Amino acid sequence: MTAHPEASGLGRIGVVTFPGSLDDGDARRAVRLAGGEPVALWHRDADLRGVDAVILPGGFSYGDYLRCGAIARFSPVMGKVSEAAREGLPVLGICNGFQILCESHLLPGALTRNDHLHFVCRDQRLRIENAATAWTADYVPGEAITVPLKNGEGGYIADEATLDALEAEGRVVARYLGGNPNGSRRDIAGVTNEAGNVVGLMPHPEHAVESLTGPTTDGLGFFTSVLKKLVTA
Amino acid sequence: MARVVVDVMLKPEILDPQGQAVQRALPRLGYEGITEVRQGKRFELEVAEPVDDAALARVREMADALLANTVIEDYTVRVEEPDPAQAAA
Amino acid sequence: MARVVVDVMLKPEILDPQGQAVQRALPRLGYEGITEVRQGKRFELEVAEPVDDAALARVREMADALLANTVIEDYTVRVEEPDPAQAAA
Amino acid sequence: MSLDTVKNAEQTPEAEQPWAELGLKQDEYARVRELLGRRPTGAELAMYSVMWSEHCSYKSSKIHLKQFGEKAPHSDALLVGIGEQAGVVDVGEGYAVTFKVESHNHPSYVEPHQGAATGIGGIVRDIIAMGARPVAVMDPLRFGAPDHPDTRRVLPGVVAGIGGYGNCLGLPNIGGEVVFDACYQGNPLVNALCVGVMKHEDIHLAKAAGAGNKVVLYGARTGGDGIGGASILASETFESADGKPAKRPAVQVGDPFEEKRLIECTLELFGEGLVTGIQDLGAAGLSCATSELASNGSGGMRVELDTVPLRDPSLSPEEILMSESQERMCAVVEPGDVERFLEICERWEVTATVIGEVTEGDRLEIFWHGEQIVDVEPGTVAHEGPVYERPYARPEWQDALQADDASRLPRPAGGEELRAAALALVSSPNQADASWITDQYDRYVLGGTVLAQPEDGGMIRIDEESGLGVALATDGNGRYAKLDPYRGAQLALAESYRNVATTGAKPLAVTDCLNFGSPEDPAAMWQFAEACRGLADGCRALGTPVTGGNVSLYNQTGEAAIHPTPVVGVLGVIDDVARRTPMAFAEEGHLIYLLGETRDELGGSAWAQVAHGHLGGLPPEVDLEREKLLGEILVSASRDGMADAAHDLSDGGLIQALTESCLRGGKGARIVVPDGVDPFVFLFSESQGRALVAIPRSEEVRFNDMCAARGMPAARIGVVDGEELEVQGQFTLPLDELRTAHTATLPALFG
Ligand SMILES: Nc1ncnc2c1ncn2[C@@H]1O[C@H](COP(=O)(O)OP(=O)(O)O)[C@@H](O)[C@H]1O
Ligand SMILES: [Mg+2]
Repeated sequence: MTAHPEASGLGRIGVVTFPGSLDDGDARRAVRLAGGEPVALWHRDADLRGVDAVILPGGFSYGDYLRCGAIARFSPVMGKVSEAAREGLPVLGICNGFQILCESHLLPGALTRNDHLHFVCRDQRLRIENAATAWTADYVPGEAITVPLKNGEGGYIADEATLDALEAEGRVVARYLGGNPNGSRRDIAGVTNEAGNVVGLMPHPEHAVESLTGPTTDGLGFFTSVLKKLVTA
Repeated sequence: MARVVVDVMLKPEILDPQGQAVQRALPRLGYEGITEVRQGKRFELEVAEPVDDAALARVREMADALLANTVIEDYTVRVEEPDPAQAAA
Repeated sequence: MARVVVDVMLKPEILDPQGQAVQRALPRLGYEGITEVRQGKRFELEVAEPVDDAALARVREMADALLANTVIEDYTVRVEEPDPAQAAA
Repeated sequence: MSLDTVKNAEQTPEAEQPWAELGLKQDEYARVRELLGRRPTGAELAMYSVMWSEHCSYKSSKIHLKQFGEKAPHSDALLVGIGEQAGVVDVGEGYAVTFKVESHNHPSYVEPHQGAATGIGGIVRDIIAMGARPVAVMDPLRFGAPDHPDTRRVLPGVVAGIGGYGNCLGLPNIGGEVVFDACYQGNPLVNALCVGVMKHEDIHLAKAAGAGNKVVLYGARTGGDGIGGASILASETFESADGKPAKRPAVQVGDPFEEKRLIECTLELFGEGLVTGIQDLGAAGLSCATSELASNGSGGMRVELDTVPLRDPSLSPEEILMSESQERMCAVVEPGDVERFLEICERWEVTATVIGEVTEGDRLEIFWHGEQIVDVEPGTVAHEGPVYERPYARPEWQDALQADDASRLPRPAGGEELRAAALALVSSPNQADASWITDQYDRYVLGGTVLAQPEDGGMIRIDEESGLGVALATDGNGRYAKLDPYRGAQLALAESYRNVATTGAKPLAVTDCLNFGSPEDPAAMWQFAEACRGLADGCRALGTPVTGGNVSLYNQTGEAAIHPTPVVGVLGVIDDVARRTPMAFAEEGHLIYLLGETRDELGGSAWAQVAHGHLGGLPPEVDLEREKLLGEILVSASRDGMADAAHDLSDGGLIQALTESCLRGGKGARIVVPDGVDPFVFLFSESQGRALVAIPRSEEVRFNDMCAARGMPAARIGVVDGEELEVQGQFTLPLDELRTAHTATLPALFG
């Protein structure tokens, strides 16, 4: 990547705000608490302002009226994010961000209506399956964590061949423990692309970064992982 | 076996935020000339017995009671001829 | 002015929890004999210009890019004849 | 189609007008004519009729609500008192907080999902209109019998509506209530509370000052929503082109995505200082916004109604004035700021249109295609509606109801029966775990939620540096209020106050939603009058002023009115949210103290309802001095780090509170019934002014000294321990069994 005039060093993480994004502030706070510098990106930006990684936050972009993430995918900033992701820029999509990544075909599969048809908000146990991605290196493989989960359309779905390939290539990043909350195939809570720089995750690590406001601080690892990777890169 | 299709749409005078969101998105994707979009639901019901008038009347009842919220939605019921492509699949 | 209808349904091999929920509810309401229910979306697009082949092709593009997620959904596009009752209102 | 202009009205004084269909009484119509010195135009009639409705004018309730101001205790914290869209409270460090609860009862019965959704939307706009950023919502709910088929229609729809709208706006839901009672069968109560935060200097008021300033309408386009009434005008006096009245929806559909953009856009407008006056559009739409903005300001206002962007081009001017389309706001903007204002709206993809300006005079003038259709003194529309002194009388059944004391009911005796009664109570729909509902609400969004359901109060961190925060609770017990509306209102206040104090926050101010039957029924009117008197007296005693609220009357089907249901919200402040006290028994070995006194008080209790389907006698006594003292003890215990957990006692009594604290922490408790106390009364009485606290052994002496010094009865009743809730000598309930009983009820009914 070419140097950007605004770049102040390592650890600048862009957080995109789409109309209807809700957890953008929380994602920025999480980056800050992890020691990074959050950079607010706007959906109409045609430039990533030289950030070292991008987070697509949770929320209801464009009201999620058509399909979650279907409209946000076409925003100018997503054109840039897709390009950069293909060149290796670390990208984390949380919840709505995961849906946007699937809609953009940066990740395989899709997210569908929860099998019980209700929005669900609860503290969810997860097992980190792949601790080698840009966003999970600070975890140990198999580590169990608890972070909030909140969604109406969180059921991960892909055809059997894709699911088998994901398993075989170790691209399932996290799996639900203690009961599948939404009907996700094979209890999948998050997946990564082949290169391991793009991660989509249904639960919300950015809501588990302070003991006062989250169930745990287990979510911090996602943000510290990418920051460390940037330092050592 | 026959298929009955129930289309459920918001009544014309009711605000349709979903349709609006799609309509607003289209020009941004380079599609002009769509003056309105309304988004509704489509139900495909597979009926075990032959669909005679009585059966259709019952589907209408179901639509009224369950598939549509008649306070804000209208529905239409029709028998769909089996699509040969589908049938083959 | 013409209306184009786009129907979007989950692919047959994809589980449809909404359709299933409807199907499960029907016998409880006293409706038997529906062997399967699938729930999808119906879009009604009002098109400003006459709908020729080129226009239909464009709607197909919109459906492919936006209205349906072809990873999990199929769609069909068709022109709908204006409903005389609607037109009068 | 002829337009009813001011000129036309002057020339046709005798024209028939559908005032009765619009809900005006004969003398009210006569009063409008007198105010104008002529007959009103159709548009004026539309405005007066909506603005003089019960809903907008508070014509039956006004004389009783006055007490909230007259009896208000002095409070240094009150920055904006009753009368604005919402009160504003100083919480320190330069921050101000505004909060209000409102009802959306009837619409939620007609269309539960949309009715409840638009209830959230409306209260959130009230809060933005004060200049605040909304930070949380709460939803006190009441439904008919849990097993009634219509409850299966209403409840899931209401919950999905509240969740769908609130979740999409990104506002954490931090608490509420779920109550079932057959009296709410045809009249469910859907109340919604929103709380917002701002800096003192950001307080905005609804007024239009400065001649030449522009009036900007922004947000959703105007459709025919909620103007069933106005179409009478359209059809009877002004036929539409083809002679048929157009169809107008009675149901408003909410668009939370539009509202989310409206919030962000409005906050950015405030941030750049572009807003001189602002008003949300709720009930009565533009009629309300224009007349209130104009009458609260110094000048007049001129509006070109044909500039209003429409969703439905067939709307008549009368309908546009009455439309209740959601997600709209009206701002007064200095001419030099208009361009920037519109730019920011464009950035958020919010439609914004200049529809008029503030004028020199004192008239509200509205034009349609160049012709004048409204020429009124705005104050007569907005504030000089009729005021009624409705007759009220204590119903004659009240004595018999109070005489039907709960002490005659057979009580469980012995461990086995007490155990069964405990399980029946904690699994009854009103006492059962509400997670089936509350798990459909996002409580994490915005990252400031320190406490949320099922805690006693919700708590939000306001300042990340200092830890300053606020806590809120809402409570109301219609059963108590039915037995004695005066005391019932005070009991609602006391419980809400106690819930806030339990979290460690100091209660500061009150909002209320008064849900009652028909004001035309003297019995319901008496209940209303008594509840107002009780609440005003109670607020004076506790030093917490009422800052605003809402009245919902006519909650009645035929002769059958709901229980009088005053819902009271209390707001408190805490210097550092890290000091909050949660409800969970989390540490083995901590000592369990019961604060307060337990008497034989089971009138209106949950036990009487669950075990006997009984409602009679008198509700528990209220001692507001004791509530205040208890509050001080709880706040001190939090501030000085003495208490590890606290949970207030309310409906269901001690057994309910123990169950909740044990299950929340996943720890059992061993409880000893104090000597000389009847175990049944100990476990099931609903005496007020009580709370449980869990104290580390190292703090016991200090805690006891504090209680003794302040005269607060405190009894050590047990210890946190094991995997069971054991009442020694009576019964033992394994936590698993207790949890199953407590959590299975709502999923079984609605899952
Ligand atoms: N409709 C609701 N929405 C959000 N929270 C709710 C709702 N109903 C109940 N709760 C929460 O569940 C918990 C238990 O409610 P309740 O027993 O009424 O509390 P209390 O007796 O302390 O007033 C509280 O935290 C309350 O805020
Ligand atoms: Mg409580």
